[in-house]
Amino acid sequence: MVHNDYIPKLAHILEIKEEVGGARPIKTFRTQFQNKNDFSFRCGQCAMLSVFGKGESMISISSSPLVKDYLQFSILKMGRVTSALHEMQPGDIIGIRGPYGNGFPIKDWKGKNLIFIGGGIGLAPIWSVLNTALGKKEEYGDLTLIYGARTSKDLVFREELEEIKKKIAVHLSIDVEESDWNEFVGFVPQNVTDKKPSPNNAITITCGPPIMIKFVIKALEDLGFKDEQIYTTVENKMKCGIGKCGRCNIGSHYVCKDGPVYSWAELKKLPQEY
Amino acid sequence: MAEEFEPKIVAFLCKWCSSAGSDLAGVSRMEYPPNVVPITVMCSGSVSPLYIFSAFKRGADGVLVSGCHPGDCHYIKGNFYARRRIALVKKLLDYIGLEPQRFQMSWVSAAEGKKYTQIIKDFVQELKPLGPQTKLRSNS
Amino acid sequence: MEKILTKKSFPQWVKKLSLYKIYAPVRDNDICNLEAIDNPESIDLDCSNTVLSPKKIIFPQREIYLEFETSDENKLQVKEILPEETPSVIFGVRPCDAKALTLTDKVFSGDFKDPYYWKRRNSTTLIGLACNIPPSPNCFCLSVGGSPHSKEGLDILMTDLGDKYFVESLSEKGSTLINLAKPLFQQPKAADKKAVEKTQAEAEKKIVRQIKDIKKIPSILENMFDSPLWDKESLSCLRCGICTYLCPTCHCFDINDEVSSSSPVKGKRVRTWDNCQFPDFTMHSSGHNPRPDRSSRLRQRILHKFQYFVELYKDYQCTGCGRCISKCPVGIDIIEVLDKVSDYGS
Amino acid sequence: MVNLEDLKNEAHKLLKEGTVKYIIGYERGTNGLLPIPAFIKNPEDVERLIWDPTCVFNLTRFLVDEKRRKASEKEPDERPVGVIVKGCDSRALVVLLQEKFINRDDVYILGVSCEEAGVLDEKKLAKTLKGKKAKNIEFTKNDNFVVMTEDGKTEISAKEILAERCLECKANFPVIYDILLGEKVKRKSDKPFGSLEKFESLSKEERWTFWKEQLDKCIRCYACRSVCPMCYCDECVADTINFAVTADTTAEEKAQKIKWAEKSPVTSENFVYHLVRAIHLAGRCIDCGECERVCPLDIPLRLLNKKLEKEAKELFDYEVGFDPDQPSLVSSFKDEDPEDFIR
Amino acid sequence: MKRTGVFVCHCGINIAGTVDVKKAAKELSKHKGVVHSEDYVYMCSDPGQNLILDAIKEKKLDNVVIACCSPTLHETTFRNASKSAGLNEFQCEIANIREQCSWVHKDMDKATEKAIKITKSAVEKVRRNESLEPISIPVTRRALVIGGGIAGIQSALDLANTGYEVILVERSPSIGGHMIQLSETFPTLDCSQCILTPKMVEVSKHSNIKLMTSSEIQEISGYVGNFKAKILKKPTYVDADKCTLCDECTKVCPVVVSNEFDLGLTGRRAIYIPFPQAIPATYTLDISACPGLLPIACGKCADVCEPGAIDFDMKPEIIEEEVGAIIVASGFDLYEKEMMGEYGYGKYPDVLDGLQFERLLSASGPTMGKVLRPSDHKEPKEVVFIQCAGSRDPELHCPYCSKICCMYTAKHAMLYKHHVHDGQAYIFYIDIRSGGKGYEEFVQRAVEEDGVLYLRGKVSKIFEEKGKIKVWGVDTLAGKDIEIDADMVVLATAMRPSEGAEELAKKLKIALDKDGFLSEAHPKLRPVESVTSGMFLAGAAQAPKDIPEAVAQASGAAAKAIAILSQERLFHAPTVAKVNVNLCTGCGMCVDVCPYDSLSLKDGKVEVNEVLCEGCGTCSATCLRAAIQIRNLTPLQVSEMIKVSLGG
Repeated sequence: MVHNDYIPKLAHILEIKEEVGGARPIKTFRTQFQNKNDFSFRCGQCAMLSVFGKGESMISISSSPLVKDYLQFSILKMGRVTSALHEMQPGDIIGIRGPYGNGFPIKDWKGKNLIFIGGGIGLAPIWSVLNTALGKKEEYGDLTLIYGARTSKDLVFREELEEIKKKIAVHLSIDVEESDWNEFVGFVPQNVTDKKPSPNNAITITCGPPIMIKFVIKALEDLGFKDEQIYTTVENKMKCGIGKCGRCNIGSHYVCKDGPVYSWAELKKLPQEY
Repeated sequence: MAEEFEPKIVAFLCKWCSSAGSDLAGVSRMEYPPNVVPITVMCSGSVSPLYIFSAFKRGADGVLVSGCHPGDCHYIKGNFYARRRIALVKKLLDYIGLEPQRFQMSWVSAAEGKKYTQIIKDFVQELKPLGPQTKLRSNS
Repeated sequence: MEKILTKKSFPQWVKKLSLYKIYAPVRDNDICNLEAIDNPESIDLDCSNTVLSPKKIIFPQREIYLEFETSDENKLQVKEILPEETPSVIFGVRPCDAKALTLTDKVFSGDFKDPYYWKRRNSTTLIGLACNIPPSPNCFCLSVGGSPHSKEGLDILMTDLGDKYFVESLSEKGSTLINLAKPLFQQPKAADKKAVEKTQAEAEKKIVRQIKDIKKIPSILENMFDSPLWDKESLSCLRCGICTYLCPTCHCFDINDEVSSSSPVKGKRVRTWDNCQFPDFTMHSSGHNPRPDRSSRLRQRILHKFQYFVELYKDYQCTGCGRCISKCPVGIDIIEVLDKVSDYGS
Repeated sequence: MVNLEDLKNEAHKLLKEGTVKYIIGYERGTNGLLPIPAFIKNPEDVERLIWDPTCVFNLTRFLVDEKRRKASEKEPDERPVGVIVKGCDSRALVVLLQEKFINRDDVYILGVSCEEAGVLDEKKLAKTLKGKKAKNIEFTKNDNFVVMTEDGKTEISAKEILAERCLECKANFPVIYDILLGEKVKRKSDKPFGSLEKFESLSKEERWTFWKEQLDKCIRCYACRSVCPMCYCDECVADTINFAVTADTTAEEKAQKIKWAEKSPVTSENFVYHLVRAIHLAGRCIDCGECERVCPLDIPLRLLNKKLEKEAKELFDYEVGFDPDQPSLVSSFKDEDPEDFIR
Repeated sequence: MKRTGVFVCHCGINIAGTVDVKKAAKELSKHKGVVHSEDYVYMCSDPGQNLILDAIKEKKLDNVVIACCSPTLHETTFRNASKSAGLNEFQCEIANIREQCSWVHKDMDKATEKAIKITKSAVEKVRRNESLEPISIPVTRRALVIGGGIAGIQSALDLANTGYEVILVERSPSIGGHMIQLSETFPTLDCSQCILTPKMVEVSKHSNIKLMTSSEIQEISGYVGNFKAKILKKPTYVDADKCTLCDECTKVCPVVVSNEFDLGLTGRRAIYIPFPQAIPATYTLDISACPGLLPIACGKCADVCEPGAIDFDMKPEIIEEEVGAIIVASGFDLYEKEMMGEYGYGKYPDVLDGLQFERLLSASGPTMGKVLRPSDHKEPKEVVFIQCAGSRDPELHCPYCSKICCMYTAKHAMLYKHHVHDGQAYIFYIDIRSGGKGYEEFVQRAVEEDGVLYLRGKVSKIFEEKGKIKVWGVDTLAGKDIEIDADMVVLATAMRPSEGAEELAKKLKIALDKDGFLSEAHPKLRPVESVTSGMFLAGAAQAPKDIPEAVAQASGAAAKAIAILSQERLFHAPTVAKVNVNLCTGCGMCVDVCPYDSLSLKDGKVEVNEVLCEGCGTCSATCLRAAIQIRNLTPLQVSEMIKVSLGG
């Protein structure tokens, strides 16, 4: 039989955690396949989630490949499908197909210092690679996380961040002053400039809103990072996930297939259509 | 023997006259066929052509829009706009070849339980010989 | 295999193919459509090219991927739907349209072979018809590596020789079809072959439109992303989907769920054609649109066909059928645009 | 007869004096007999302008683009845009004014009168020429057209090759303009709804068979909608394409968008799309015929719109596109509106 | 996902007799999002309501559907119950499975199937309802009364006596209206001035009433509870506070013009007092008659005015007032004289209209209460009264009945006889309409006691011959032609809306009926309300009526206004129109169709005044872009309701 990659596998939702409330809510979903889990993926890859009757949406996997019990997705409520996901309850069934995309080249990063820079929901793809690196901490150099959001309430994985703080350097920030906030106040790129990570033997991985990425890269360049040391992820509207539907292409690249992870060196060569 | 065809009808009833009229039919225990599912709207003037097309697409065998008599509209003149709009929709549906019996409009006041009953009876009777509406119905 | 088939015998051949589903050009007043036919007499091979190419059969505008349904016990079931592999024959395929299928073949191959496409593709035999007269005044196949009698992608090529067809089988599939009606076919004479050559040579001369300097275009385009040309050329674009939907090589699609009941949930997941000229094509759900205007969309169409596709597959994603030119409501002319690109390069 | 030189002179003057920021007109294209829209900014480019029976487009459609462009500009050029309109096109302008979509001050109207003639139907011409290709076509003083083919000039009676809508025209000269070229020749069509007659005489089932066959052809390229000056909505209710999403659109709003018609080009969905379009054009369509002209599958869309135009006239005595101050067909009523269809 | 509870009521056997309620509850429990579904014998009973309360709390329901009787009966009951369990009232919907289902069907299977569809439809609706709170509007606790006739006076006094401030606006220099012109009033023959002047004085003295005469409404904006009125106060050139009513000014004024109070039967000066009992009691300079102020052409009045009350520098003023309610009592005028040419009106001086005759009868009138012919000041011995002069004549004049003419003509004839004992009164009539307390008896008295001759028929011709007015007519009862040599003819002229009523209605944005009278919101049930919330109608501005009716309506309007003013805030149903500005193109079609003027265009987009919107949804069906919709009955809700109604 021909393998049909358009047909999702069924999975049920194990657990739903509300990360952020308010007008731009974020929830984290842990899911488990109904049948045998032969879903192996790399950090930074995505999966196409289905809510049957609503459609599909490409979501980055936020759990580490080291975790085998579940797949985790942190999802910002944005449109038709994500709204339906936010309406779901544990036990409800969704469809998952994938994994899609290239993922982070973590094999090449062994022995290097990794600096993760995230904003808002952009922590989700980072979370996978961060946890993978944490799981094999001995294989890498120093790990640093610089993460920020609009307000303290918009930070995701707050409890987990407290845990991680015990292991690695974590620099949080919020955009506007709040009482009881002892860390940095300002935008993420400003925090980067403030913390002055060293480019020596380092790789940075930055994910977040496009405008943040733009200024983080500038901040990193000012700190002496080379284009090859800077990695980021690109988002584009996707439908098929396998480089055929023609929706996500940037030049001859299909983000779903050739992305979403790009080094700044690679991305610079592509037309700015993301 | 095959079971007799039972048409499915969606009726958009304005809250103040036609829905009240159908309530009166109930209070007066006037019997009529159960083929119609009422959807109460505020005013016949609020029935968009989209609702009508959508009902046919969803498999309605007949669609009824019912409002207050001219001059009696709770909202003064909503039914006058409805009258014009529905006239155009009716002409259009007829033009593309949908059986004209399938789309009806009526004035039913809150006092006209009897009239409402009669309209539903007639509507069902007229739809039965036509069989299911398949022209505009979605197959998926 | 080379054969001669008289025009009189043509319907009989078609009749012999009763095991196949037959598609052929059919006249509909002023236009020609490619349609499934029962009666060979309805075939009109003298038609100009069909409005839609055989793409519409191999890669139909609507394809059902799967059906989903929730049972009474609230159990969701998903059923894969694949197209039936109905052996089909398409008559009257113009060489440009056959070539176009070789291009979509590339897209639907790769790491993941699209089962929907390939099931239809593999079960279809393409019978070409050489263009003795250009089917459209805007034909320009010669400029993009094709010709009015190109055999690329075809299983059979038929050439009109007045009262008969010169029939060349180009594949096993093609030979099978000829063999099904062997007695109808005759061996060609030397004169027939000469006539074919002559017809073909004349046909090429009749193609008047051409792209100035096609070879240089991919490399010129590499530096034209920010050119003001796109703004200028797209001024009148209406953002409709004619150029892409009618294009035999355009393959973009959308996937949507169509729901017949929301409780219990029941419906289908379907793929439908989509195209890069619709404003929402690339729009993120946030409202951000990487290609927000007509000029970026026209640029995408041109760059995709003449730069990106070339980078990926070493061929232009255009076979010169001229549909997008002839049918554009505002006369946007891809040849003109490319000629202006050449001017920019020089 | 409209003198092309006069038109060029007027256009030149307007551009030279800076009265208008640019002029939308017709110029020769490269793809066939029909012209293409010309957007002329420089006075010397007025030489490109043409005016002949091939000028079928309704250029007011481009005012919709202009409005969007202007809205996106930080410091827009506030001068009006010059646009060349025929009688029918001018009625489209009237509807756009009536619906406050454009301001009268934002447009400078160069009206051209069709006088006794009109514009051609390319298909009729092709049939008349029996395979010969027309290269050029001109008005003459009498109501014939001079057609240049590879065999030379032939004179053809305009009636033979005029677009159907021109034969049923209600305004053969612009009803609104800043400059008028040509004469205000009053001409009344004896059969303003002639093209409907044949169709209306069919039986109900014949009509259904006809429309099903026609609309089943639709590939939803939306050229009909895209070319229509009245289809200026940012987002069409009839299908699911979202154009009008901004940064403040909430997830709920996006999730709650109704799919009245699915994207699938199947009978039920195509009918919803075309029925909604027809009913939304009732009292708004001015019969420029562009939807039908651009349809790649030759679906006779005019028949739908014309029918509702006829009903509006017969039921409500409503005529479109003559008075920018009249309330719209469906936002008005008369006490005596017919109600014989109501039970 | 939202958690919905469904409660199916048996209503004893009323529902359960025809609908299999157990099956319905079971089927509904399978519907998407329904997490609780049960049936009970009487949901509206206390134990029934408790079931709902408990389920909301225990199952954490977000919304509930009660499948029961018509929402007109128990929607409030169940919404209140839901509220007490912490739900917003809009998270409760009623599925009417009794009146619209169990009571009208017999086949249990089919009725059950239909009940399930109706209930599912309500489930789909409620799941998409927004939680809304009533719109609260602060109230400016003052009222504006437009028109100082008897209706306006009555409304103003009722309001003022209840304790609310009232601005009473009258465009002429004095209040009193037409009633103050009347002699005596039917059927009791009270002297009109005797009963009206005390009220006028009360108005002028009332601390809660701000009286503005010689003033007109220029603009009204705002909405119920919060209207803003711009009132144009025209200069009278006489300082009312200083004027001592000495009348010296009129003695020197050189200009004489026709006196409108006496309908032209007398003259007055350019500076004048409208009538002796005028309120405010002051003189007025009629600037249109005065030889001129710029430059002062005459100035004699000022010269003689000892208290210096005359101030030629007075300027028109625009006064802005904020009020919470408006009563319109703009009154009536008599049908235009020119229109009555066929009766010789305007041609023959002794053909009078009803009001002129009232002045002749009035003790303070031009003849000091003597009935004399205007032409020669002789006592008329034969007087013909013609009813329906202009009324009930759809071809030529007014189609409607002016209602009061039968009675006042009887009164005129009677009073004439009281003045001229040997005179003869003839009345041409079509019918006699004497519905009203004591009215029929009054007409009988005219016939029996005063020998008034009623002739049923129409007058065909009136012309002057030898100092007499020849009246030709037909007595249809006797079937013979009548010819009367009359000394005087009195026409019972039709009533029509007062001049400027149309313009006023436009400013107030209230509708006029086909005859030009102000339209009430409902002819039976809301007869004193206009279609605009917070604006009420009183008196003959709404339709011809007599004094007791006008007074009754005026008090009714005042009571309605008080119902608004007595509250600090008004509450308005929040199910109103909502605009998606991204989709709106500002075409204004919705603005055209809104019956309440609640929509307006601003910067190319439509805006909803939620206070005025009644939520009818006509705008939403009109909008081509679905840019406007009604909260809690959105197209999405309706489309989902359609789906489940058809079993999808």
